[in-house]
Amino acid sequence: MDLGALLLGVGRFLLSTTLILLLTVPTAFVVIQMELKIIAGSQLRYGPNRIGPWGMFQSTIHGFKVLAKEDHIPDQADRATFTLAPWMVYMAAAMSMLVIPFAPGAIAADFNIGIVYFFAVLGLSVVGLLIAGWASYNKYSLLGGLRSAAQMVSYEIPLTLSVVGAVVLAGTLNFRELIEWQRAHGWMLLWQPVGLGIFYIASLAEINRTPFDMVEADSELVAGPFTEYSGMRFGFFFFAEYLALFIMSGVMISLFFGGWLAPWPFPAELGGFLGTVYGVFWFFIKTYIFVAVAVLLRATLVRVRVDQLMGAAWKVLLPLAMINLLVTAAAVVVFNL
Amino acid sequence: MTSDVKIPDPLELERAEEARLRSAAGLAPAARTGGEYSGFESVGLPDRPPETEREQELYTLDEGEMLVNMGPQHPSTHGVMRLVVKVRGEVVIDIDPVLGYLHRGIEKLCENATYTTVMTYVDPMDYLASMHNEHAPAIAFEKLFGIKAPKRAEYIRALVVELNRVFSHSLMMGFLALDMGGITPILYSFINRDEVVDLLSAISGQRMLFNFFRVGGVNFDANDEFFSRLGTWRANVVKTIDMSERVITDNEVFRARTIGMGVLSGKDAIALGVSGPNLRASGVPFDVRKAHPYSIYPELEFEVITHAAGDSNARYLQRIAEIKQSIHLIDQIVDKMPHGPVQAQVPGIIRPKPGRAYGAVESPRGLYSVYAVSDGGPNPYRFRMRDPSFISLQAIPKLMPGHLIADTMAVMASFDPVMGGVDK
Amino acid sequence: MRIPGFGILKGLRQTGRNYWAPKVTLQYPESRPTMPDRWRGRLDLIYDPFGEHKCEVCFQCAQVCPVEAIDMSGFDSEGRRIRYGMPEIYDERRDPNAFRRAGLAAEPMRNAARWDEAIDKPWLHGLIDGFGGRSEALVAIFSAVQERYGYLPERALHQVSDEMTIHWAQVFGAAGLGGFRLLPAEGHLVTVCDCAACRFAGGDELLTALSAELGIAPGDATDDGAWSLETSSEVAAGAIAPAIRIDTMVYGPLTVAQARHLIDERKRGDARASSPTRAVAGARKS
Amino acid sequence: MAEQRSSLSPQIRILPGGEQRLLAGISGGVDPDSLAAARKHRAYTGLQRAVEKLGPEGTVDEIAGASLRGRGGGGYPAADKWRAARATPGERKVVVANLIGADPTALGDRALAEGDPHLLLEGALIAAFATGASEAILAVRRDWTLGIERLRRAIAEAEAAHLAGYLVLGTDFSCVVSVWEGSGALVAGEETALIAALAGDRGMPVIRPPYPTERGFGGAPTTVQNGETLAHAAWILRHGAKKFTSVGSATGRGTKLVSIYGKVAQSGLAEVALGTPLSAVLALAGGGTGTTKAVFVGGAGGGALAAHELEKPYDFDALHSAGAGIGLGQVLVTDDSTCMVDTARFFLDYSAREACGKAVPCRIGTKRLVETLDRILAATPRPDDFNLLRELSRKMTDTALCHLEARAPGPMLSTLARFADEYRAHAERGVCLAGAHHGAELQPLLAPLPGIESAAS
Repeated sequence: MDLGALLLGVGRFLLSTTLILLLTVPTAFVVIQMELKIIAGSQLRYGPNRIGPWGMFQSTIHGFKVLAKEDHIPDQADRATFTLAPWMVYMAAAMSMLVIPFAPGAIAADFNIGIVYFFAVLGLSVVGLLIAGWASYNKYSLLGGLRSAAQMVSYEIPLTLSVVGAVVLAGTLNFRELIEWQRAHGWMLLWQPVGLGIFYIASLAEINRTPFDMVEADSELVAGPFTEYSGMRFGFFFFAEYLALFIMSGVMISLFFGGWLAPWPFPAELGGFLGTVYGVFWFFIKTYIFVAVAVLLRATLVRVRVDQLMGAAWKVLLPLAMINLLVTAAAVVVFNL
Repeated sequence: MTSDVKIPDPLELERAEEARLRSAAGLAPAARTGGEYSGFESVGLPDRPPETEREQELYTLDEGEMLVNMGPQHPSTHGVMRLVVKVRGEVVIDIDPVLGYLHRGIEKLCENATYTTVMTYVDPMDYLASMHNEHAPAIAFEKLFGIKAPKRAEYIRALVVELNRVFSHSLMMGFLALDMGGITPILYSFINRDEVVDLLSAISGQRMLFNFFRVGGVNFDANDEFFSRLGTWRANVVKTIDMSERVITDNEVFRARTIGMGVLSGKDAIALGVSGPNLRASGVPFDVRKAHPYSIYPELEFEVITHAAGDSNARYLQRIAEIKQSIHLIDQIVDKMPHGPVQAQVPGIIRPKPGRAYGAVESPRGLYSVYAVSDGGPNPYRFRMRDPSFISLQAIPKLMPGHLIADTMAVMASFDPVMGGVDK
Repeated sequence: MRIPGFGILKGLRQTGRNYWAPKVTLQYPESRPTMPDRWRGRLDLIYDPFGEHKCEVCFQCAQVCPVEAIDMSGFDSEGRRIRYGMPEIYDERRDPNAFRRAGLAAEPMRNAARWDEAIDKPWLHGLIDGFGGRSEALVAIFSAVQERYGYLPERALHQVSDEMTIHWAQVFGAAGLGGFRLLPAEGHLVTVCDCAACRFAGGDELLTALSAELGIAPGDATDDGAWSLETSSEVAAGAIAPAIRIDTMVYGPLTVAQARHLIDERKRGDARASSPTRAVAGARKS
Repeated sequence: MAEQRSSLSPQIRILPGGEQRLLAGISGGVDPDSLAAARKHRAYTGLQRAVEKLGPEGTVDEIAGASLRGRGGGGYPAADKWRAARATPGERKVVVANLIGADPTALGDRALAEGDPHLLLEGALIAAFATGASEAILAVRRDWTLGIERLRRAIAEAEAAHLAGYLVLGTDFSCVVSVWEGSGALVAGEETALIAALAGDRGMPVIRPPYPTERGFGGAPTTVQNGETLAHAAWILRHGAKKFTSVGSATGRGTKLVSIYGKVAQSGLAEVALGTPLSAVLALAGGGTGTTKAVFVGGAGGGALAAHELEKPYDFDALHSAGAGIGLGQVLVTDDSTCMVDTARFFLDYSAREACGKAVPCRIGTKRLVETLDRILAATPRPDDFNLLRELSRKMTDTALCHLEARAPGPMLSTLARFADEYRAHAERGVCLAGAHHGAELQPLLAPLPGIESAAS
């Protein structure tokens, strides 16, 4: 292969990763701000409304406040892993963003196995949480870490299986091709309603959102694995959580809600840069809708107990996913879609 | 076991184990960076041999067990309480509530105060039921002095007391949800509580520590402002209650977390001395307002509400039902309220004849009673307060074993203890 | 029969609707809650029907606060600004009663240097020891100190407070109520008795004449600091009314002319004070 | 008279005439510095009689038989107070002789302290014996240096002669007598305030009950008696109750030391039998100069009597019913050139200046009353100022913490009742019926004058 193509690829890679990393922090800020405002509204409060117009910079200020705070490490903690954990969690979230299809031509790394990569990388965050819980030398952290391990292990499987149906239908593991398939055949939502339901519940559990947030159950374990963390180390966990919420919503709409596609037929002649902008617009619209729904859920629901959670995972979601996959596969074979 | 058992310190065990492994692997013993402090020393292991069998049982750890110390600084210990929880994994083996972090010696303060100034001291005891805290001493002292409060005073007392019950119960709804991770209902509860508290400050002049009751009457008569505010509150209280109810009562997750949790049978409840809503939620129809009528309750019509199940959900539903009942009572009181004075003639410094008196009221947390002994001096010779949440808290160690850590706080919140009253 | 998920949807509907419902929060600094009339928690002072502060700015709260946490400023009933604080700003407060009750000097301080006058610590220490450090002896100690210094230096009061472990506020209050001077008098101190006996025996004329003679008002001092004039009922003139006291000597009964004569005598530098009995024998009111 | 004056401070002039009981020793020229001279005048025979014959109960009964009432202004029966103090159980009991000279114009106590210290000392010892006290404190105004010195010497001599201190007269009755130099203030005349000042605290009254006889100085039962009362007690024990009750009115037995000043020929101290008509009292001072217009009895806590009331008996209850009070025996005579409003304002201003500041109605009420009178004098009254005066006075009296506060409005109220036309003339027309020119001296004496020019004019 010639040097030009190589250089081009390298440059493209550097550019995209830089853009992604630059994108993560503002995204987290936006999601946090949404959480602040929506929860406040549903609690009959105004929420932050002092900093910036309509208080829209509150979360940013929180971010800088976290930067300014003291960074404390318990003297019994294992320094190496203690410092490693937040970085791992954050990088897991950031790396999984590489394959998010924002728009036609706006995918950082357009693997042909993007979906597999995504679930593989996102699963890394559990390792970070586990390490954090162990390294903190604190019983609350330990319990929280173990909870996260159990929870994620039990939810990876239904989560992945619920997607396999869609993959089988589309016959691809590439996000872009999956979305193209949806443009042709209509949104996956219509083909895989059960898969969508399983995916949504499982994804909430995967990213420790209420009602499945027993990893940092503040009324039981003070803050779970993050109890002993302070300053920017805690900030990394914090950002990673909200980043994961954004990513999950993004992946969900890519898989089931037609990704960057507009609700009406996507104008094919709209290509190039304009198409990219148009797709990005629709992508963010859909994603933030689901972020808002997740936030509203948090404002409404109480926490599920950990044994109920795993019971539901193994006894309900997994069989459902299996059946769903079976039916889908059968349908594909019979009607050779 | 003999009594001079060596309590194994987890830290020591771990260090010994590490040293053994290292020596086995031919490594040099590890240099610990940590100072004297270590996270495990916060579990509350006493640095002395156990004194009672109970201590020995609690602080002896079997394989795979550990002690988790919840509180006194913990997000959801309703004030400052400490729970030493012995867990195996997530399962609670044993619980030992450690009390006294909020002890202010209120009984002793009251014994050094004159009868009229006792009211100011009992206020901050059970700070969610200050009116009830003042009601019981008022009853007891009036028995002691042989005076009677005027009719209107009694009606105003009953009115403010029921208002107090409303906001106390509605706060319980919020805290129960909060301890299960629901962050919204507590704010709805506080909206309701704030309106009631404004009401009470309109009649008493204070928002939290009212100091409203007087021996032989009440401090102020109810004025127009109070009644107008009462009207507006009455107009939308049901709406506010329903709002928080709609969020949690039928919620499947909430039901899954409460139904069958911390089941307290009626017999056990009576044996423990649990009273009030917690007792009635176990199916025992005991209400001081009916069993030992005081104030004007004989003139009001209401029946004792009970729930059979005796679990957290029953206790929660019991509270809601009692809120509605209190609102019903408030309507009756306002209708029947007579005119007249609100304060009997009482000398400034009272020296009752030597004797003893007992006054009991139905506080939001149960049977709250006061026992006062007079030796003829200007201040009570002995002043004893029976606080219901102290007793209902004794049910926690009995109920919890077998449940998960996640449920300890939830069940405790369903008993609605107030540490200020527990520790006095 | 419950449909699973129905309860959750009900809750979602409630929270979602509340997002658009009117909010209950008060934007505090801009909008204040309306407190009931009976509310006792308010900390600002109420005005009486004539629009005057009910607070007399008497500084009792400030002086009985053992840790001296209270500082206040306000307007007394004559509308003069009053401020409690360090001696350097005493002259902002002119209400004599407020001064005395606060245990502070009743005149504006002219030469701040005198405030820092070094006192004989060992002597005072011995004095306090002599009284066994009993708080009953406060007044006796004060009079001894005043006898020596002509007033109660603040440093001396501080030492008394420290050595006898009595609250500064109590020491100051006891000193303030006792008719002691908390500020040094300048030059000759002329005290005109204003007890009832003197007043109705012509004390007013005496005071007017003396203030005209010295060119100062009561409670004031001449610019050269040679003379101070004040009134007090402590002279206790009794049968020799009207009487005045120059430094420590009591003269009476006096006519205006005799009072002028006494002042002139001093002014001429004749420091030999004539004994009060001679003054009494010599002077008869016509 | 000459040697008397030499033995007393020049401020005190003993008027001739009147009764001669307490003043007998003084005007008899007894040397106050020698115990022997005093014993010639039967000093300590009363104590001897009490200790050796009567015993505590008997002593109290003797005082009760003489129906001695407190001379400090309250007129409270001394025997009841002593009984109360005696009935209260306690290891340590204290007797306090109030010689603080609350009103500098009242000369009685000072004269006794300087002229007959042994009489006071004997009275204090008798009270201590009767109440079972082991401690007697003579609280003396600190600028009565002569009296303090003489009291100290008297105590020393008496202790040397086993008349005070330990094992008095060989019996097991012991009483340690000490002199406490206090600072004179009007409020110090109030017993609880005096006790507070004794303890080194700010002299402020405390709320009662508990009364000092139950719980006073240092928590011990304390009997606070005016010096003159104690002197009377000593005199009673010396000469017997019968002789004491021989003079006086039905409600007030015995005599009272009266200091007369103002527009009289010769001001000074006299002793009169209670119940004597006021005109006779004035006669002791040679009568008023000019036509007497009103007589202010009882100083700042008393009230005014118009000229036509001068036949009223000088007595506790008679004066009280007339809206005045006996006070410490101050009698101020005013003639027709005196403005009543101005005088009332003077007394109120005195009360306001001397207010300890503890009780709000007193601290602020007196101030407001003075301001209101100033408005009236300046002929710029507010519409309901007269009602304000009455209302405020009533409130002050109702909410009083001590009797000084309760009686502070007395002069104003009594003059307002008797000389309303003067008030009205001032308020409405701005003229003074007394013709007194109201210039600079209307200003409060402690406040700066408006300016030298006006003062000079």
